[in-house]
Amino acid sequence: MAKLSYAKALNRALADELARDPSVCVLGEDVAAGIAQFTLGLAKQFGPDRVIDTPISEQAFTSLATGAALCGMRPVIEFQIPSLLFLVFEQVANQAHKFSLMTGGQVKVPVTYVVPSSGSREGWAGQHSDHPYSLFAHVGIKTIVPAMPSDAYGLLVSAIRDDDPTVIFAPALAMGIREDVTTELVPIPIGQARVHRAGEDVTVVAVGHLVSAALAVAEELAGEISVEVFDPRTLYPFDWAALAASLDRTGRLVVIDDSNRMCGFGAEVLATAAEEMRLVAPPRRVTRPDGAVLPFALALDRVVQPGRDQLVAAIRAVMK
Amino acid sequence: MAKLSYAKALNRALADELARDPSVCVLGEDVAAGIAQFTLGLAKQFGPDRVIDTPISEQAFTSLATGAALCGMRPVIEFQIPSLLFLVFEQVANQAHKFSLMTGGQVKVPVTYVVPSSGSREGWAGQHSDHPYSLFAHVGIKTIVPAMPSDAYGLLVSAIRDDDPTVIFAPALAMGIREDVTTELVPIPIGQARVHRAGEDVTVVAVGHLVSAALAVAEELAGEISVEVFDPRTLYPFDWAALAASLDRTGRLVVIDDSNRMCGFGAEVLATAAEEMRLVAPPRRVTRPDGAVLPFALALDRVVQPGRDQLVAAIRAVMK
Amino acid sequence: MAELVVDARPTGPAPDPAPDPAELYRGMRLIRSFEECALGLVKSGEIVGGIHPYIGEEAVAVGVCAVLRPDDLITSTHRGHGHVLAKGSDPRRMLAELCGRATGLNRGRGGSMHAADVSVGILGANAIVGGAAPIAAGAAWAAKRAGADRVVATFFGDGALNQGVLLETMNLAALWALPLVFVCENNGYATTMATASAVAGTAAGRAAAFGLPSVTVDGMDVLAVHAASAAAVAAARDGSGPTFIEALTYRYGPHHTIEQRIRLAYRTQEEIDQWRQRDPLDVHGARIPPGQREQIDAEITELIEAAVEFARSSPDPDPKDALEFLYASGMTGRSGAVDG
Amino acid sequence: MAELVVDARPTGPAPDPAPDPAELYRGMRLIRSFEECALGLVKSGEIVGGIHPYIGEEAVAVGVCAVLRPDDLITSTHRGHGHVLAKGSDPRRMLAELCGRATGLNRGRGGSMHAADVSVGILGANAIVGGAAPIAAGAAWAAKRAGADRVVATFFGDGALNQGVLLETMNLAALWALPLVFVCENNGYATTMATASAVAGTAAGRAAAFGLPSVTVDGMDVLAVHAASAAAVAAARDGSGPTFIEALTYRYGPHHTIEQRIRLAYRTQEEIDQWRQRDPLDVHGARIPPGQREQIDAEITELIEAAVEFARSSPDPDPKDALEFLYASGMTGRSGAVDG
Ligand SMILES: Cc1ncc(C[n+]2csc(CCOP(=O)(O)OP(=O)(O)O)c2C)c(N)n1
Ligand SMILES: Cc1ncc(C[n+]2csc(CCOP(=O)(O)OP(=O)(O)O)c2C)c(N)n1
Ligand SMILES: [Mg+2]
Ligand SMILES: [Mg+2]
Repeated sequence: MAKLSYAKALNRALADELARDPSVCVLGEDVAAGIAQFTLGLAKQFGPDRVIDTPISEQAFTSLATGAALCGMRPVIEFQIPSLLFLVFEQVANQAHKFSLMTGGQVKVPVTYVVPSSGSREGWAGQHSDHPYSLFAHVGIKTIVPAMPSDAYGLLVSAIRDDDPTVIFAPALAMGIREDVTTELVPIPIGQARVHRAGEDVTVVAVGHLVSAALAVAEELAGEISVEVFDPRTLYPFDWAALAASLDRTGRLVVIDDSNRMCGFGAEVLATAAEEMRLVAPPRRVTRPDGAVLPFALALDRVVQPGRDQLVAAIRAVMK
Repeated sequence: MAKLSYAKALNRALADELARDPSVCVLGEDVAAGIAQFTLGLAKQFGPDRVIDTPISEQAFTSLATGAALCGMRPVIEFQIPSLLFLVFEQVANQAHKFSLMTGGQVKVPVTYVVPSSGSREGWAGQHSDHPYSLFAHVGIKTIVPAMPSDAYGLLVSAIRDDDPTVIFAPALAMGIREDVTTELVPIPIGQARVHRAGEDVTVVAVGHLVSAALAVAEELAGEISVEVFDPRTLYPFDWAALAASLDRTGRLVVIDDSNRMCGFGAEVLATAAEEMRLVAPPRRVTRPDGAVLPFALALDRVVQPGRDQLVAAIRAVMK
Repeated sequence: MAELVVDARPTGPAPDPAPDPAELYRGMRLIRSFEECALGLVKSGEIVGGIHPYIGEEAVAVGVCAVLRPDDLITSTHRGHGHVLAKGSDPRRMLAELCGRATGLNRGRGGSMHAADVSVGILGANAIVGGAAPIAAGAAWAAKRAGADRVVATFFGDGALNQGVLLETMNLAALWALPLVFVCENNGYATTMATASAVAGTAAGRAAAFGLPSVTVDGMDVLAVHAASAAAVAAARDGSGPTFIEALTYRYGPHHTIEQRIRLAYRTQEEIDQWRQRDPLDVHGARIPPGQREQIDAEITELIEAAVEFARSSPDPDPKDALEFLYASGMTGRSGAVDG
Repeated sequence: MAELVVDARPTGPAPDPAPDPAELYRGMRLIRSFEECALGLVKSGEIVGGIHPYIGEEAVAVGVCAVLRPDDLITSTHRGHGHVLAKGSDPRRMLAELCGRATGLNRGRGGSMHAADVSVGILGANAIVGGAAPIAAGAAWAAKRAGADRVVATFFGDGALNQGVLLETMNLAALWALPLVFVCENNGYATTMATASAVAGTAAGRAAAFGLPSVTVDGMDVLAVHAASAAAVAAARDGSGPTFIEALTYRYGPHHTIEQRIRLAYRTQEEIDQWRQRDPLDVHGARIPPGQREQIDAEITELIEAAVEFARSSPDPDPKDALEFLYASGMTGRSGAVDG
């Protein structure tokens, strides 16, 4: 029974796909050196034609990947910093995403964007600590935030094989998570949620690294409140059927989500649940504040992120 | 009693602020010629130093405005197309927005971004028909979508005088709206909603050009259902107190919003209402579909946008 | 779905290196007549949203595309009708696209600014200035990796010379010696802004900055464009990497048809008349026998009439399919309305 | 809030055009010692998140800033400590910022990559490569419009030469003759990528493309940098517009302190040793009397000790004020937690 780390799982998924499919390649800054861990060792194994270092020209190489994808390749792009996705927002949301419909189905754009270390990295401050997954879900890019190593592996494999642009956020606070891998690693279908812990009283939808926090809180409250921990794994498309089934049992909903509150992922889950699902009490969100910018000082950085105490308070609030 | 058009109201607000404050200027493509109507005639009136034509370098001139704002100017930037905001997303969300906090309050960035013709313009197709206001609300940019000429005037004036970055979307389908202007035009505070029509049964929150649609539907249903038409005017910051007051009366909520459904503005309104406000029936949204890309053919373009029939259906649904 | 997987074997014969004067004239005449027809359909409301007419710039698209193989690729711009026709799309399906018909190149989903036809190597017009260049570079990169001797040509205007992503792309293309030809259609203006007031330095200087060989040609003379393109394409095909072509040209019409509704004074009638003296159709038309020219004109007139007939008689796409093709994987998102 | 409204009156005396060797040495020694101290505080965990050390490049920041007036402005980079100190920030408050203290330049809100000090003309380090250049251009534009003779210098690395927004900015600056000095710190690498494998053409070629005068100087010799900067700043001040300076330099340390934890082989020890032969502190240190050099070294050592003392004894900001300053207007958004 091997322990697999989250970072290693991503690395292995990429290695397996590079080995399986010659049309797969990975592009980005310093990917040959593998400083973000994601591509560590792959340049040696697959050579500089498959693991390609790029100049600091994110906009150009993001659309370059789109053009290559139009011609049958399946590029994976590593972004060193979450805010680099802001820089390429036009190339992703306005170009890659729209090509299939605009051409009347003549082409496909199978590109995978990976951010290995999204969200806060202690001490990286304002411009390096964003968690912008809600933006991509809004424009319609398939958006994946794995919480566990086995899901990181399986969802990256599925993303690379998917015929549409897909973005994967690997939270910095999840990269170190280790998981006992008993069965062999397999692809995980995009759009399928995972219930990590069943419960009767309240459904907690947790995103990425916050799944671990939710599990800890569920354990802590076990005597008192029976918490179901629901991990969407894919934010868009979201597994609405699975959430409806969970709420049929619990009737109570809390979402914990590391994106900004306003128009964030948590808002969507609450909105859809309120429209269509069984709720016996007002649902709650735990998120970053509106318009959050993470301050540098560690204690400040931490209070701006959703935390366990806030989750406990939210769970108690819905149980009132 | 003069009839004022929406386009003219924006133009007049800009002219008045240019006249009032020498630190105000407007930058953009073809602003001297005024082809977007917003700046029509202003180059002649204020000269090329105040109304500045730029090369097609959106990223550079957007951050140039930030730098000028740091030094006491109050630039207004015109973007000819909504998707140009994707192109400058880094410069707005990661630079202009973050400067005040990151510097510990040493500076302010009073820049106003204006899109005179957002959303669908018949026949402009996929890359020119976006309505991305939810993205800006999510990252925390003050986000304004006026519905009526007097609000377009008053909110643009307030935006220009505001000390933070502010974005104003002027829906293409609102630019032609005309309003009887009885009283003199005045600044409208950012973050204050406007109830266009009071009602008892259901609160309809409508954004931008959809306010007119909501008013028409309210009139059409008047005999049967008493509809309150609620225009937030500012999406972020949102006037939550006013919405709570409205729902205290009606207890029923429908949002009609021209942005994509997933993580859109409508989601936020429903989520917050579900968390904190009085709801006697499940709320409903009428939006663009998930991940929408507007097809070119007119009939297709139209069905992808939220419409009156859908609003009527949603109102009937919450009354069930 | 028409797969565009790069194939190491050329799928078409290389065009005769020597230009065929009559065919070049026919290509330009087709574009001119097509655009005149389209202007009429904009007026009549049959084309919704207007167009960016290519009239005056025909020699550029025709001169470049004449040296491309069927399996070579191009990317186009907001002013793209000329490129699409010159690369070999069926004018009937192109016009049907402008009219939003189901028989259009993009099944009515793209319209004027997004016309694409993968079957003849057109990766699409792009509505974002400079937006297509890196996509073209990616196609060239894929071809090079596949060992194909396919070449990609990317068209853009002088306005794109100030767009960061184009400059980033020039660096990548030079760095990786991509089989790419940059074609800058310098028509003197970006909408209302004169090139001189927007571009510090020159187009050629931009190319030199990245070590790109460049050539500036008379964009009103199809033979000049043809010669420069033949050399650039040959270089790209034999692995020598990208070339930058600046074609000096002029648009006779408005930036966009809406401009007809507003008075703009950014250029003089004299200037327009001067350029009309060198109308590419006359410059080159004079080189072929009058009889043949008249015959081609007549054939094109017929062809355009047939295209109009085809477009008008074509069905509209079904609104219930509005979001078909949104995801190549076949995934469908939720509707925006209350279901049921 | 320290208002930064541009003032037509210079707020400070122009620095003596002739360089003061001792002061230049002092400036470099301050940066070197500050960085060595900071490296220790990263190890000890007192500086969270690590830093991008400036060690080896001191001559660039000092040579440029020595010719700037107090009211002149700069923008800096992720590797910005040298720029901030050279422009005149209090080392105590700078170190307090790195330690996240309330007494820091940014009140602990910015840290290493965002250090800003408007009071001495520092518009801020920027964590996005190329991101600061257009902001600097905007400041220069504002100064020019106000009739101020203020000059702005913007620092960036060789990696930024491939970032579109920098190239767009060079065009705007040239076009509008902005009082701006572009300072490219070419240290041979962008993280692990050698400049040669990332930059097609040259830095000077980039400048030429936009008609910008450029000069390439020995970035290890503070006098060479000083001379080039004096000329560039004089030109900017007298309205002749922007200049591009490429300073050839080298970083002796890791790209970032995390690099110390991973083995990277992108450069050889020999290469590092070669550049160490030309350590800017020795190159210039040799020009001043040994006694004076030792005295300066001793003064700096004391100053740094005082800075550490200051930082350590400074209070932390209060977490309840985490979102203070989010909006200059004083607006506050909703918290992310369940209220009450
Ligand atoms: C990035 C971007 N900015 C602005 C626009 C709006 N726009 C459309 S065409 C155009 C002018 C383009 O000029 P040029 O590149 O010279 O091409 P031309 O129209 O002259 O053929 C502008 C500003 C756009 N489509 N994309
Ligand atoms: C736009 C952007 N892309 C990538 C990064 C990540 N990154 C930070 S520093 C750096 C290398 C910068 O190299 P250079 O500009 O030469 O400056 P140096 O570190 O050598 O001083 C990179 C890629 C970033 N901060 N911004
Ligand atoms: Mg042009
Ligand atoms: Mg460098």
